[in-house]
Amino acid sequence: MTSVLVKDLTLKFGALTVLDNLNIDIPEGEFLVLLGASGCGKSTLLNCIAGLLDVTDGEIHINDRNVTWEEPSGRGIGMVFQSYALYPQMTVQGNLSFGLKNARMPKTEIQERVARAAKVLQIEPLLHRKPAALSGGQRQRVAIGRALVRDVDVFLFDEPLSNLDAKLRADLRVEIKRLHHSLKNTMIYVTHDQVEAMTLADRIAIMKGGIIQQLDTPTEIYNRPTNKYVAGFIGSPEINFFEGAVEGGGFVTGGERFALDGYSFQGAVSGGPAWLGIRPEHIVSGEAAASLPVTAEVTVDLVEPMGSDTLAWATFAGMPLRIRMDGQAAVGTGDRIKIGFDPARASLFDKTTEERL
Amino acid sequence: MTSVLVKDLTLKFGALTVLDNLNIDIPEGEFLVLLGASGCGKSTLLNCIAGLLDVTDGEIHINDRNVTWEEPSGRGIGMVFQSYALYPQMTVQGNLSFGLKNARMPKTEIQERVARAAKVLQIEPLLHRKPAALSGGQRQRVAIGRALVRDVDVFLFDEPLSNLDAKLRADLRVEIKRLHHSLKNTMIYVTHDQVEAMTLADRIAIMKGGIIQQLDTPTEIYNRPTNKYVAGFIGSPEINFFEGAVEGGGFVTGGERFALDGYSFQGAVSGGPAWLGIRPEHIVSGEAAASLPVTAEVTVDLVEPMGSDTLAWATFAGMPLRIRMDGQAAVGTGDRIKIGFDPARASLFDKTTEERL
Amino acid sequence: MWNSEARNVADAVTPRGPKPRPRFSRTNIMLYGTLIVVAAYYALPLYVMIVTSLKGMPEIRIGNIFAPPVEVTFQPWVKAWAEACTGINCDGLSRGFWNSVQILVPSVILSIAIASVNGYALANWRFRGSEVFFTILIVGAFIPYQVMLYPLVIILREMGLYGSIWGLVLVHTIFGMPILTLLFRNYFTSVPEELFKAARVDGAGFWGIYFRIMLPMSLPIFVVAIILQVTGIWNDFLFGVIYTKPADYPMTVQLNNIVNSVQGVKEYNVNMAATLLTGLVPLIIYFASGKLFVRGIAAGAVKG
Amino acid sequence: GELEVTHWWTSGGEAAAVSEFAKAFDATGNTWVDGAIAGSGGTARPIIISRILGGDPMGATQLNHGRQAEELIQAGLMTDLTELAEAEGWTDLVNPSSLLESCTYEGRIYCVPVNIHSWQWIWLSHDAFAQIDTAVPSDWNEFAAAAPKLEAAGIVPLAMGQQGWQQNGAFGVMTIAIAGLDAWSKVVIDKDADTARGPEYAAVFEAAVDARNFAANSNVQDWNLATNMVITGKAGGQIMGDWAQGEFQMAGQVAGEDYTCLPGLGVNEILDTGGDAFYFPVIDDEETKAAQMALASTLISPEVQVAFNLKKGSLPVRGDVDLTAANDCMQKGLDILNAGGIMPSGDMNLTADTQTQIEDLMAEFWTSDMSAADAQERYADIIASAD
Amino acid sequence: MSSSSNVRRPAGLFRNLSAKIASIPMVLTALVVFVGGTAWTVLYSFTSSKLLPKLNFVGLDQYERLWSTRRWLISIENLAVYGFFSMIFTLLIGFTLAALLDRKIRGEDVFRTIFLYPFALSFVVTGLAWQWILNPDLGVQSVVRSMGWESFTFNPLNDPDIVIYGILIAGLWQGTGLIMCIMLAGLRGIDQEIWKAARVDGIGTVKTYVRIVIPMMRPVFITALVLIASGIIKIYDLVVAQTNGGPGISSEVPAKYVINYMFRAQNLGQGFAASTMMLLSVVIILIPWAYLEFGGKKRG
Ligand SMILES: Nc1ncnc2c1ncn2[C@@H]1O[C@H](COP(=O)(O)OP(=O)(O)OP(=O)(O)O)[C@@H](O)[C@H]1O
Ligand SMILES: Nc1ncnc2c1ncn2[C@@H]1O[C@H](COP(=O)(O)OP(=O)(O)OP(=O)(O)O)[C@@H](O)[C@H]1O
Ligand SMILES: [Mg+2]
Ligand SMILES: [Mg+2]
Repeated sequence: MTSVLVKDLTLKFGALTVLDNLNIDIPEGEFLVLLGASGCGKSTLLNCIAGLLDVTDGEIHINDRNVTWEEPSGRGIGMVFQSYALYPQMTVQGNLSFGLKNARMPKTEIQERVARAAKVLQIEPLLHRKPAALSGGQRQRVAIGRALVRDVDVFLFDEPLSNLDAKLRADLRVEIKRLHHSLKNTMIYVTHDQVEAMTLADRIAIMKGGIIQQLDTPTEIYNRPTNKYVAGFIGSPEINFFEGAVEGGGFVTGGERFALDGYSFQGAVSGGPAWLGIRPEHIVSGEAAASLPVTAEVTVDLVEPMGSDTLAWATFAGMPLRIRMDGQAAVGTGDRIKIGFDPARASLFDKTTEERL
Repeated sequence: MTSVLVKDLTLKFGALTVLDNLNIDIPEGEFLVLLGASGCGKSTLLNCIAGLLDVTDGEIHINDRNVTWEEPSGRGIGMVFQSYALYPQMTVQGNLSFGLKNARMPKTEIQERVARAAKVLQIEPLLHRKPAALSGGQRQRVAIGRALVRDVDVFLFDEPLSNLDAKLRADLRVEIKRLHHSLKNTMIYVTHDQVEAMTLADRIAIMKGGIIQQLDTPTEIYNRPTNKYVAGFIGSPEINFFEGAVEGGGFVTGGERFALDGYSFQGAVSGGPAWLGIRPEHIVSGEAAASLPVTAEVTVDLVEPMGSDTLAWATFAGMPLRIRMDGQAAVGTGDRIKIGFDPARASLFDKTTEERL
Repeated sequence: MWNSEARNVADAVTPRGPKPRPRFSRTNIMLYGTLIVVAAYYALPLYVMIVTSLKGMPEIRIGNIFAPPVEVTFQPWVKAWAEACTGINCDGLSRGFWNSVQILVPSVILSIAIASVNGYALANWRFRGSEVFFTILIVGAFIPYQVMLYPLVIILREMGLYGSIWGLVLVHTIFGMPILTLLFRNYFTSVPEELFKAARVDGAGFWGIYFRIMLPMSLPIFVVAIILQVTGIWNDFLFGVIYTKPADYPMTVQLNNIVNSVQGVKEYNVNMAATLLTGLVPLIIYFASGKLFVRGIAAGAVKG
Repeated sequence: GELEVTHWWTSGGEAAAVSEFAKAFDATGNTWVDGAIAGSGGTARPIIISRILGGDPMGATQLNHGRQAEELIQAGLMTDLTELAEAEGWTDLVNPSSLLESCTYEGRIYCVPVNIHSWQWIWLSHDAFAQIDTAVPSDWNEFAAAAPKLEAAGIVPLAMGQQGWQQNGAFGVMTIAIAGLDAWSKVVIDKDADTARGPEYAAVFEAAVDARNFAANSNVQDWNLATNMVITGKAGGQIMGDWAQGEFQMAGQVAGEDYTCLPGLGVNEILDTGGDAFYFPVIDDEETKAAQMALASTLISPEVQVAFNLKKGSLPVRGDVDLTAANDCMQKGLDILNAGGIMPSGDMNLTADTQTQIEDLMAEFWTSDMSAADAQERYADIIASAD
Repeated sequence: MSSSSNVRRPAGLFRNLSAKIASIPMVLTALVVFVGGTAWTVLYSFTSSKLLPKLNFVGLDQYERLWSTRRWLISIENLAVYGFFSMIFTLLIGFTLAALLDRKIRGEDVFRTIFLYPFALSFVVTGLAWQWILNPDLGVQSVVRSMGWESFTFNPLNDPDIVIYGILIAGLWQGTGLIMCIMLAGLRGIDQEIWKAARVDGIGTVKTYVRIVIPMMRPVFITALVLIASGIIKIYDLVVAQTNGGPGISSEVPAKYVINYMFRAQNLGQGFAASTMMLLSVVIILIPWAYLEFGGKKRG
């Protein structure tokens, strides 16, 4: 069953078109992540769904009800904000019950719901504190609780973790994932952190300039990015790109040429200028490299040890090449190493359209 | 040759002791990173070295000269700030040359130096723009340029990249590393980002509460953290800790017991309560696990795919366990998997002192 | 200068610990010297007023205005407060004081209530044209009052409020509106927008959000607004003269009348006592809320 | 009923006088609510007028009669007193009759004159002249001759409050004394600019330059402070209207003993017949109306006229009252009045606008070193454009 | 909670209705008082209204008369002198004091309190206090004379040539504290790292202020300037209390002229013409400011 349906949504701020004829269909219980660089319109889309912005054109349906002109509180959504947006002068209890009081719910039911939410989020001991007396993680939990008590069908999250430090972010990420597992609500989650997107999402929508570039599962997006932008956006360290051309089933770049055996083209194999993208972690170095379809020998320019891994920078076919190695790898600047990769794991993009070949 | 020497440095703000009897000796040409959580005193230490704060006690030597009472401009240092601190009403050229003009350097030499710095940093086309018309990365480069033109021996960086977005940060990180390779100046770099620290540093000083916890190479810090704090601070995903006890050359926890063969104790092997830390990436899963000294079978609670890797959460000996696996690993929630690790790669810490055993 | 001094010291001992700084360096002497002289200039008038108000007339005539009183007398204060005459009304400033209070309280409440709601609407509920009205309002703050004095007489007359205290309250509300609205708008704009969005998702409406969310959060700005308005309205002279009748004259106008309606010789001590009495309310407010006052002025002005 | 009465009589003598009105009015069973406005008429008038225009009129108010109230009357904002006046026969009582004429607009009477004020006086301090061992002068010329001596003794020869209306008043007095009544009426009544440019006026401006020099060290603003200088012997004399007498009286000084007054500067004994009048703004309330009529009647009643004018130092508006209690100066004034040495007041003939312009000119003239010729030229220009 | 499945788009006027209702006072003030009142006054400045406003147009007569009236010219001249010096000294003193206070001195609070307290006092109080201090017979002049310097003359309030400076002294005393506060806030708002960078570059304190900090504080200076300027044009109470325009008319100011003609001389048209001129001068000040504030931002 469709839980949230966005139909031909357009939103303009004056002359600036932020969202352009956008369509998404989110089935019930899905965890959808909106991912994109800053300013691409993620928050705007979320605010449109929540009813906090008036759409310029198009419709929004939630649970098969056209809510385009409905007030935010009448849409059956709950929203969690980046800055937590807790009411500073109210206790945690007050924060949780504010929305329910506004809806004139009976006192006993309010108490019941608050108690339930507090239990789920393990914030019972905090109920009588004010937000100022809470840590970042606790605040975030209260913010989630505020959506929880309202018993809504759809949760909207706008970068809920980006104000937290790395460690806490990792922990709360896991908690949100657990929450989704147990509640099974529809969740729409905005972030610009790809790790969050990859780990949390059932499906990811990658946005750029108000347009969805690719809407698919994390694995699919990681392995088969639909265009060059997506390929470059997803993955850290960044994917390596080589400019060249597809010629008779092989790829030619900077004097080198290698076969593309095993690469599954989208349509018919066509020649022409193209980009080849290969992820740093898909490049194998050392002895194991020899057994792969494409091999080469390169000189290491720079080594960045990161503890668990090591990132080596080399030059291949005149272009910089990142190679991810094991943290214990003993390479140094100036070493010559053997590398290899499997074209099946690479991605090819048309030079002009930048679409996947 | 010693480039920067900090001797018995103490700094108090009123009653608050921020730095407590601190000693560091930095050889010429070293890239030293000061790493620590917010508020641990990193910036304070840097400001003391720069002469921007009056020390409460102790001495600071730069190039074997006692500069404790010297003005910042007379210490032979250049400093790059988090907020760039560019003079907003001057052009890039003006920013670079202002300090030199002030030192009454001849015009031709000023021009020469500015041109050289601009070339090194590739900001020649920007020389006549004002800072407001530059992007974050360009501003950062100008800020570095301002230190560069002064031809100093020691560069001080105070979180120079933390105002930039992730992608740009990664790029500039590499540039700073390249700069160090070509200039070979002494550099002291403050950050709270461990990836920056690991990739840039010759040596890392990990600070907590104004005290240096460990001062060593990145590899050493990663592999042999000197205490539990350092072990937990460095590494992402976070290290797994198990509470237990060392008993007769083995480690006992939550009913499990395994041998510590291959672990090199700091001193004599002693029994007693202890923490065992093992990094998620040092836990091997699947068939390869069988060949390792310690093995077990665990159930996966949650899987976080991250593209290049996958992080699985399991429970071991009653405590949560993070396991880093390959990005292509096909595990799902509820799967039972075999794991194993080599105690030689683990770390043991005393329960009370939290020092490495 | 610094370096050479430092070098000299450095020759003698190894630098260690804080750099020795002479307590009375030339810079410090200049710095504190200037500050103290200027402070004396600023403090002098208050001192002179106080001293004069405690002297008797003969002492004033022969003495030096800076000299402390030989014989302290509170008679001038008593006279200024309760006996000084304007015409045949000899009840001193006390009447003006109560008039001022009667004008002040409703003016402050009304102007702040209206301006805060305006600022809130402008910050969070922008509608078509709201910015235009706001711009007019702000530009209006710079229009000389003189341009609007007469039209306001007509407006008040048409409303039947001319000459009554309520007329003056309205005038204060109108002329206080630009700066207060700006103050509140800036403040409410700085309240995270997400808070407002969260409240809307929680089903609170315009007034619900104002009373339940915004008001409790804006105590500091209210304090600032109250300080600004209390001092501003208390110190008003022009509107008090034009829009009220003598029976309702605020204290400043009364002060000017008492001081200028001389009978025989000028009683400087009474005048100074009267002057001090009039300045007392804003001074007390200012001394009591010193830091807030400063913060408020800075917040209201630097942002504007 | 209660009646709020506004006026600008706030100096010592004035306040004492006005209480006589209040007392008498209260005795009629009504209540006088005092609305004194400090400062000169210049400060008070705008307040009074704007209140009337603003729809919040007071029950009664002092205004100089003359053209000031013309527009208010035209706008129907002033109560018509004709009935009361006819009933009480004011036309026969008021002397000189010009006083009532200036209250009359298109045949109806709108105000009650309460006193006759004349500007044509100089007040001389016996104490000051005693200090320089000179006899108290008997006219302006003697005074001018004694001035240098006074100056040398550290006494300000002529006290002069530095406000336009005082300076203008003094100038007017000198005009009558030096240029004579004919020239004056040509200029002020007929607005004849040529006369204003003529030799008679030139002499006046020359004398004014002298007076300006005499007053150079007079560091006061208010007229009563200037009077006080005369009272205390710090100044030789002051040209000021007869209301100054109230100040001498308050200070317990006796005319002829402590001070001397010379009408018409001792040169040309004519008094103008300006004065104060009370107007009654229209108020739609029967009780108030009754109170207004009661007040109007009280103000002009013989006993009140005597009591008030004795305190105020001015002359009563009715010729049928007994003023044996009056002092030396007042007697002099009465004598001149009875001898018909009267002239109309400038107030009645010039609009407030023109008055203001002349006052501004005088203020500037007295506080700068403007030459007599320049001042005369500019004066004539104002007269030329007056309506 | 509304359950209708197809909610209509609410009509434009009623969207945000509460906000619109709540803004009525502001809208009325802006339109009726500020726009309407100003337009009314400008309109009637072209009439020959005397005591009562009447629409008998006389073209520019009132303005011609205005500009040939000595008193107006003196007022303008006074305003120019007062404005010029007040602007310069207020900025100079305000900034200097702020810079001194910003030097991490002891007792900052005490000094700041002393510099600022006059701002809490009304102009009437200020004027009277200074009238007393400048009183030639009993104030500063006589004190200095009694100390032996017999020929010392400092009597601005009774000397038509310098009376405006006497008012200036009082005005500065009252107003500089506020500007100091604003400047101090501006200084405090400057990124501390800029100071550090300047120190590392070896730039002296004074030079750092002049070359770096002051240019960075441009918006603060503009705010201060606008505040001072709008205060100068409105100056009225201070003059009334301190000299009441005297001696003679030598310390008259435009605001007083307006009120004088509107209410006392009973020539409304003249008063309106004068106030329109005041409005014009404000517009002349405001337009460059608005251009700097808003025009500049768009380009930057
Ligand atoms: N109220 C507004 N008026 C005008 N433009 C706006 C407004 N809000 C947002 N924008 C513009 O719309 C675009 C999209 O903004 P949005 O906040 O949706 O980005 P985002 O993807 O959420 O970015 P971030 O990751 O920084 O939060 C941006 O270019 C922004 O400048
Ligand atoms: N001027 C000061 N006065 C008093 N305490 C200060 C001052 N500056 C810093 N501190 C305190 O000193 C401690 C160390 O501050 P410091 O700025 O060195 O931290 P840091 O490690 O640089 O942190 P961050 O990563 O947040 O920049 C903090 O607890 C801070 O509160
Ligand atoms: Mg966003
Ligand atoms: Mg820091």
